[in-house]
Amino acid sequence: MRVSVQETAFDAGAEANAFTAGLTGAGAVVTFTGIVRDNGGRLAAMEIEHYPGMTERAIAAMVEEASRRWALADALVIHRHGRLEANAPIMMVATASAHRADAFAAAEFLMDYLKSRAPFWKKEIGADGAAWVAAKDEDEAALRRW
Amino acid sequence: MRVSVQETAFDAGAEANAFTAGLTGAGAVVTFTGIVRDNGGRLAAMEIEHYPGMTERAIAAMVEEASRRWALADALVIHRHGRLEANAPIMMVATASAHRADAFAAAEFLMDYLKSRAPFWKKEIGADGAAWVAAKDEDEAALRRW
Amino acid sequence: MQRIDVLYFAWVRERIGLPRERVETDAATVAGLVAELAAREERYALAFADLTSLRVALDQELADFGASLEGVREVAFFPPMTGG
Amino acid sequence: MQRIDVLYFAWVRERIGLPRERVETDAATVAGLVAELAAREERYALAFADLTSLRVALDQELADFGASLEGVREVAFFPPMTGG
Repeated sequence: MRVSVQETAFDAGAEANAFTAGLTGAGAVVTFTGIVRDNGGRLAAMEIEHYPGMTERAIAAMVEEASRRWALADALVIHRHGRLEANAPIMMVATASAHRADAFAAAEFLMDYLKSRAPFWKKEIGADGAAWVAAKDEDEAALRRW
Repeated sequence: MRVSVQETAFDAGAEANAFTAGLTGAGAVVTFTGIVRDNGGRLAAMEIEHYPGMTERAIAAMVEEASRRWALADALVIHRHGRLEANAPIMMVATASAHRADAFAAAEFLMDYLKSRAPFWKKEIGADGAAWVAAKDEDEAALRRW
Repeated sequence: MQRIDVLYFAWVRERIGLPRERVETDAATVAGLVAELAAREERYALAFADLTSLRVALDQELADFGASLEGVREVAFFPPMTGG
Repeated sequence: MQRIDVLYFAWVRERIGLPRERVETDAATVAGLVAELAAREERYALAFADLTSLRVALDQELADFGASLEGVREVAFFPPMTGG
């Protein structure tokens, strides 16, 4: 299990391959990668603020909870902060299990919790100024299924 | 949308990166990669037989159905046939959408259909002989949720 | 009389001992064709002994054993699929 | 009297104009601390005007506004999180 909260860019494919290479006996690997959407060219960049210390603790707790609920061979969470360019990867989650259902469920669980329970705040910087991204009701609702 | 039924090995991370690089405006990429499990060293290799012609048609129909059900920016299916070594990737699915729920649902849908409705048959080759993999009731049951 | 290419996959192919053959048949349905094939030889009878463990495709589309063979050029028999 | 580090993030930080400060308080609960802070200046009053749009963490764990401050060393106020 690895959690990395980092300012530097990462290569999602290389991370997925390294994650997979480290597995023994897991037949199913699911990854989710979040990309900075450029909103049709209107977004110049995104700034992500976070709460150092709490971020790592909160994500580690989510990964532990996922490991309790599903039979995971391994899990990985990478989340960037700071200034990100449009079309850059923001974050990724990878989960591995003997069977696909566990890997899918754990990845979706981690994504739902990262969206609304990890202390990150996104600010969109466009031609017409900067604005904090508002939390969505549907993201809060998504937590209720777990 | 790309479907590739191939005998040659592929690099799942490189395929995921190429898939992601080709997107415009999609914020969410989900991948599933299936790996040949070595069953604690008992599996030497796996042979996958398929039905050339029908395989490509069946997968293309699944991808079309997924595109009708969810707002997909793109989708990719790669599936190997022939002889595969233990720990090699068998297949992968990638889906991209503006939002994570669609990308996850489409990837799970494609996996469930590929498991039980694409004409592939797996044979496990171990120290104690070769045996066709039996279809699982749970895989058939998984189709009923869609 | 109708000429049909009959294909076998996985353990069906192994039991019958060939991957495909050209068949001349008067059968109106898949079930009729199966009955003709099963009557041929022991290896066919064994392959078709339990239809619940078999699947059939007509011209590369999944079908039922009760389906008509009218206009069909390719019939494939195989076990439940195990892809992914 | 209790000394607490109070942290602000995102638009709460921008409204109040600083990322953290040391506060001396007699408040027993988060709500009491909020009342003290909001009474200070207009910028604090604005930041705490609508508690339903705020979240709070005590020593880096999410908590409620009714939670006790006993033994707490770090309180953080921020909007609903938007990670992922």
